[in-house]
Amino acid sequence: MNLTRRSLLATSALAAAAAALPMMPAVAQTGDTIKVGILHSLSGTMAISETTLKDVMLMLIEQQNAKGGLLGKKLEAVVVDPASNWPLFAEKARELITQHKVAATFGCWTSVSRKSVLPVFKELNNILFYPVQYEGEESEKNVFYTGAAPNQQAIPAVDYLMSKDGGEVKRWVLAGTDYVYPRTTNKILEAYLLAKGVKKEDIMINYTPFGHSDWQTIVADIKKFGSAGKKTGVVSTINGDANVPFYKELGNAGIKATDIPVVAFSVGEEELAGIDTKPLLGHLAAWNYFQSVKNPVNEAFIKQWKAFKKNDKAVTNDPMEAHVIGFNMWIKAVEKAKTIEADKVIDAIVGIEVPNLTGGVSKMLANHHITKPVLIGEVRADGQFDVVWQTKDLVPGDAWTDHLEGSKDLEADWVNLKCGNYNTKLKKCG
Amino acid sequence: MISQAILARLDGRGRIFLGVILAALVAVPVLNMLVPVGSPFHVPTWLVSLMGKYLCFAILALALDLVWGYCGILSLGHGAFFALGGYAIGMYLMRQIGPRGVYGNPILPDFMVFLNYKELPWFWYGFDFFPFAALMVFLAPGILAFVFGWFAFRSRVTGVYLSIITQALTYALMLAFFRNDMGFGGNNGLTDFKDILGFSVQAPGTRLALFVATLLALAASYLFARAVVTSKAGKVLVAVRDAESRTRFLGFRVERYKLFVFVASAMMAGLAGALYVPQVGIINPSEFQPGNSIEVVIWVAVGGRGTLVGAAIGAILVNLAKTTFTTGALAPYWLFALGALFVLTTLLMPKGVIGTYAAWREKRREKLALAANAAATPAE
Amino acid sequence: MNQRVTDYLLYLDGVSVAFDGFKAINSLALTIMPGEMRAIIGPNGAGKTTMMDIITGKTKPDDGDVIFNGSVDLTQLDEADIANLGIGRKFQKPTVFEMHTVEDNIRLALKADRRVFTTLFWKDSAGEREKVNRILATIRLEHLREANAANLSHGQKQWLEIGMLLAQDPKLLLVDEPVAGMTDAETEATAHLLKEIARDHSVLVVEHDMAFVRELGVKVTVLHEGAVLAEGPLDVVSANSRVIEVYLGR
Amino acid sequence: MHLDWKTPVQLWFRAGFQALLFALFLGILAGSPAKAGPLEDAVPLFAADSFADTAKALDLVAASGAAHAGPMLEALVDRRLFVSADKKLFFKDKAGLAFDGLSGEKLAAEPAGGAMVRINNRLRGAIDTAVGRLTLQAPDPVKRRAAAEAVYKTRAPESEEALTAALKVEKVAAIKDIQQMALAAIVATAPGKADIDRLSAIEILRDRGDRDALTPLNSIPESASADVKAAAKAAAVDINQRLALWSGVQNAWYGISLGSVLLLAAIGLAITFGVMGIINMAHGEMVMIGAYTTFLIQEVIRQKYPALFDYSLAIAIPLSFLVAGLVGIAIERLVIRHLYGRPLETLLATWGISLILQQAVRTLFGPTNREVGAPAYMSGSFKVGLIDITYGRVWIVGFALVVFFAVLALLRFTPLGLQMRAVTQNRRMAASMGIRTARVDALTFGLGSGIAGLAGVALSQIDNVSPNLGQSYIIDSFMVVVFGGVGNLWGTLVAALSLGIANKFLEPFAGAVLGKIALLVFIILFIQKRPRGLFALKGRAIEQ
Repeated sequence: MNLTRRSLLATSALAAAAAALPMMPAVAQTGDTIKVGILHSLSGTMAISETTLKDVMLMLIEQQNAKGGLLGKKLEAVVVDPASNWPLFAEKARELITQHKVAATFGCWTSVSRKSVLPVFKELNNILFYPVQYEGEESEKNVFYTGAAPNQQAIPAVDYLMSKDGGEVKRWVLAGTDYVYPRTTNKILEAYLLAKGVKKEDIMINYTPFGHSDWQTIVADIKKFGSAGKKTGVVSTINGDANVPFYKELGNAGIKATDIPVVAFSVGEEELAGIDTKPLLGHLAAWNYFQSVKNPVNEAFIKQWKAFKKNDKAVTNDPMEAHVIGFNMWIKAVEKAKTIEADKVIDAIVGIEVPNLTGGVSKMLANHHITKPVLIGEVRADGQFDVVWQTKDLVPGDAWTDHLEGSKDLEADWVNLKCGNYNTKLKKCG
Repeated sequence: MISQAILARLDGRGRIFLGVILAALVAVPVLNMLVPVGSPFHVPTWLVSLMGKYLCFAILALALDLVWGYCGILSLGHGAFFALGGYAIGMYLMRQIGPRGVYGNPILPDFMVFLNYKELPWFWYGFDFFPFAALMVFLAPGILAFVFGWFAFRSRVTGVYLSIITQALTYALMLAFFRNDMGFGGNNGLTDFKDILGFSVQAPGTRLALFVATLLALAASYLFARAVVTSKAGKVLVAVRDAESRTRFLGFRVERYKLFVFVASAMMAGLAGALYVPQVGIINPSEFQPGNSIEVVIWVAVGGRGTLVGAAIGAILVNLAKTTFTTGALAPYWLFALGALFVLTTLLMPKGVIGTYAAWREKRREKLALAANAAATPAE
Repeated sequence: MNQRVTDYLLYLDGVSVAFDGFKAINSLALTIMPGEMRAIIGPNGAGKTTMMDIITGKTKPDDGDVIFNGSVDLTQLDEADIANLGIGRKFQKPTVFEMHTVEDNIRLALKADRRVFTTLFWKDSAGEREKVNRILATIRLEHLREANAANLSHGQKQWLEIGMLLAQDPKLLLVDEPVAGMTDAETEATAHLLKEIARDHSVLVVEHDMAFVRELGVKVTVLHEGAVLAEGPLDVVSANSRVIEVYLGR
Repeated sequence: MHLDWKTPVQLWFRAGFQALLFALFLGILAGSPAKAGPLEDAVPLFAADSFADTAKALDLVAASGAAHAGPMLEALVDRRLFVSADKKLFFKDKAGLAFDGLSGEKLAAEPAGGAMVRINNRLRGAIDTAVGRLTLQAPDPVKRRAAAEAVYKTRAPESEEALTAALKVEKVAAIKDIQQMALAAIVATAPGKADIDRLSAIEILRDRGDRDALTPLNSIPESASADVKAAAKAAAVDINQRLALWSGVQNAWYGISLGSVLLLAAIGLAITFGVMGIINMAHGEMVMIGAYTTFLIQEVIRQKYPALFDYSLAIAIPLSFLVAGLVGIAIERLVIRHLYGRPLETLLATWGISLILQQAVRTLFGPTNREVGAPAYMSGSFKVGLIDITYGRVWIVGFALVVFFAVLALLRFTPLGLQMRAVTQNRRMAASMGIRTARVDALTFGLGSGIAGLAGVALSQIDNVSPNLGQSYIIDSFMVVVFGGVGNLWGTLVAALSLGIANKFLEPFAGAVLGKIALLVFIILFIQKRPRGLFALKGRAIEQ
């Protein structure tokens, strides 16, 4: 009995020592660098998408340091792995801010991970740059949304399919993974299509679980829906892992882009790298950036990226561009504010303009979204996209869509209104 | 008197365990609130919350050890009960947001507004009332465990078959909760909580209070589990674990014992989930992932199955390791370390940390006694 | 509850059970009077253990009546019900609770309220302690009271299991090969013990050891291929030519 | 609402096409130099890099009557048509040799600064039709078939004459069939046709029609008479009824093919878990290893021996089996060997191993998906009655059954199988009879892992080849094995197929998610009824 008591003492001492471990970096903190948090999953289901974003951040930080750093100090990346585990995202965000004292964090991919860290960034008043297209319906003081809002991706894509060039689609399949982004996007699209005179029976909405791998039935359903005599198109908000089996099934079933075009919002160069794209020729994706965009800025970026990855086949994609824009905006804002203090940077960053990789200049708006061009690309046999259409001007990101009942009266403005959800009807915040 | 009765049920290990909890109960609030921030002895609030999270896992591990370590029911679905408890409190926290949601709807949570719900689904009724939510923390997992256990134990589903259907249970729940049409917020789950019992969940004071509540819950769970395993019923449970059919031939209704301990354990898991959610700020269907439940089994195994204290320590150790390994340059490789930890534990320490240490001490004592004997012999 | 239909303590008639087409028990008829001790012998595969499984509710017969105490249909009950009616069983391979002490083994078996919440709030009592002591004395394991059952020798486990049967205080004891693996002295002592028990209990013993059966000196039933081949005193039975052919003669 | 297909492209075709066709028939254009005119006009349009201009240019080319119009259009589809820096049009053939766009003659050197002419879906469709029309009478039956199908799909009225001509000379019945359908589709939908022609066309579509015939039937022009519209409607109803009947068959087939995927994933587990009793959580990672081996082999073949690409899967099968099997043997020797008799601890150790293997693959191959291509014989589909069956799925179903029966035969008829069964049934007895149990254990685990590797080869054809591959199959595999009854291979077969079929019959009503939940609940309830699965061993031996 005595023995076990001692053993327990020893164990608890060990536990206490280990508990003290995470505190060490806080003590070791030094003042000669500016720390930047990188909060992307490096393991688990999301590693497939997020790992490259970590790498691109490391590259950007390295380049900035080569240019002399920021405010005379070197930047230092703090990489953590939230392991595709949402509560761990919150824990790691807190760790980045409180222990590592990062000036800003670049991270998250899924909506739920962003939702999970949101309270942390608000509470500790820090800055998050979120680089992925998302469902909108959010604008927070501490978050900058450098990915597309629905009006910067979904609606232009549908417009394109309705146009002559896009094949004058009259019948729509909205297929998505069952989570918030597809749900919201499809809701917006449905409202939009109905407003455009599309009949209810010409819209088919279908949801599948995460990682859905057996698409035989659904592909057959799409084929069936498409044989009603009207040009049919598919708008796909199918997420990550499920895309490869979906496209493989499409290819096997012989559905060509000239018959039923599929426009996807979550399929980029990275995802295509896992598929034989020959049967998918001509299927579409809507993004704000494609690797195949021809201009000197992009070409230089791709070159740097390939050199950084030491891989000639390394591909670039839209969320990477979003990080590039976000990072450059942050650098400019810090230089403008001459401090890394969150409040001052948040004030300084609105209105900052930096060149994006598609040849334009993106601007940070008062609603913490940015202006971006919308590009429609067709899948090529080599896994890249041909840009077949793009908006003439940059499209400002809209936090609150006009096509949904609950949000059409809301407006976000962090400069004048100091509010992320100002109700223009009730004339009050929240 | 009561304290004496409690102490009588404890072994040395248990007394130390409770002693550590008691010490933390005093020390952490003092070090957090009274010691100035600059001092090396200051315990920052983030650490309080982090420890609170570990303690929730410790309660969960304790719950699993009760059914697995003492009754031989290897549940690969305990995460489901944990998540249900979490959802129960999460629903309360959502209702507390009231009109402060982004859409300003006083009744409907934000996700319902943008999914076009017109009114609150019936199963959300009552969750604005804390005692009801608190009751559901126990009832929701309890009822699920009761229904599931009632069928499974009566039909004498045992061993791996039982393990696999508990896994099917949590997997089915995960798929169900991922559905947005279920009315639990789908993949995004419940988040962006504001108040609990009128206090801001973000406030350091609330965080400390939650930590203290979790410590007390851990102590209570431990005492409860200890009371069960030291009672005659506890002996029946061990009998069931070691020779189920023999126990039956002695006239014990094995299925009822199993059902009792399974439901009790599910409720403990629910309690752990309920304390976890306000501290981490989110509950989402991924808590139902079968992998999460398997991890709980691993915590128990690492700490030492059938020791209660070991389960709690295992949970804390593994999660501490996770926190430590997932930061820094080695972050991409931390799964190697975690995987190796599990493999090595099973190979080298089949009885877990506690069991192995106890065995080692035992051996050393024998050796010392032998040496003492040997030293004594020449004197003859 | 039910109308009493027979005077027998245990009444089996026309009982059959088949596993995947193999008839383990075939139209078996057997009766035990209250207070009777009966020995069952038969070659391997004769259906002895299956018969016990049927009586104790572990196996449901395909056909036939199993009536206990004149009125209770055992085929409708499960193991725990049957045990609580007063039928105790000792297994062929001694099964005791290895992780419990000898004393705890006896205590678990002790006749008492078996419901979950009574055991949860159970308290030790002088009466109970006394009973445990008596049984430990009977099975000669007093000195090993605190030992884990796992550390007992084979023979000691057999005895512990018999002790557990005693603690259950059943009306009918089913004892499967109680002396397998015992020394001669132990066997003799066991026979003695069983006879002692038989004074106020009915006992059904399955045994291979002829010397032991002879020692018991009771009526013998010979099973073969799931049915009764012969019944009577050992001497008579062992003179039966069919019995010699299938069993003793080998 | 119907579609108006009269785009400028097609109007142009109508005018220029007959001339082209005529010229082709006579063969007088072969080798003759192109006249100045349409092609020269097309060059600046191609150079403008706008889809509208490219469309016009495309019309000019198609109407030019140039002998190289066909190859040039194909080059346009394949992104091999360029405008050089000095505004010269040229295209390359598949081998990369450059040809002049105006004359069609081979160029000595590729002109400098070639900018590719881009196309989009709409142009691709137009080119398909144009090329289809040009190749309706191509000597290669595969091309003819594709041409007929392209014409059928677009139903361009301009194709009618070419179709009629082709029908006269077509010898292959199957192709003739498609051509007739295509003609019927055009007659039924083109404006200005007589009712009587339309009605007989509708009849053809109805009699032989499948899903594809619904589209023309649903696209009868507004101008058609009420009779025609009614006939089309009735025909569509007819076809829909037939399709409904066939949909049961289709669901069954989908179910079988899903079931065969489940079966492949589960057979290995039926050995490591079912026969050996190891709760093998690393099973999915063995599948993943098989898939990555396939990927590696394809990479090598792509780079070194491109001619062998169609055999890459055949080469991958034995190698994946070996690699996964060897990894399995290593795991057994290093870890599992120490855990026999402690089944629950194998769960913990193999879970740890699965984490390590996942991360190892992530480190070695990167976290993203890897591409495993399908050989030609696995692409495409064929028709059985009214349903489409894809070759890929047929191969997988066949492969699953072959693997299943091979394993069954191996366990039943080989000495190794005998030893495996002996060891798992009574280890001590087997050892005392001179069986080297350690070796048998390692081989059995290796066999189970190797079969998982085989599953990886098949799954690489339909799913992601990523570090997460294994995780997505492990739970389903356990369900299959447990549902079928642990230790019974036939049970695994029946369980996999019945779960697959049940899933596919549920999906149309309940949706993919609810269908899956319903199946899980069913398994939970089923285990209550039969606590040891579908094919449980009975008798008293199993309990003690």
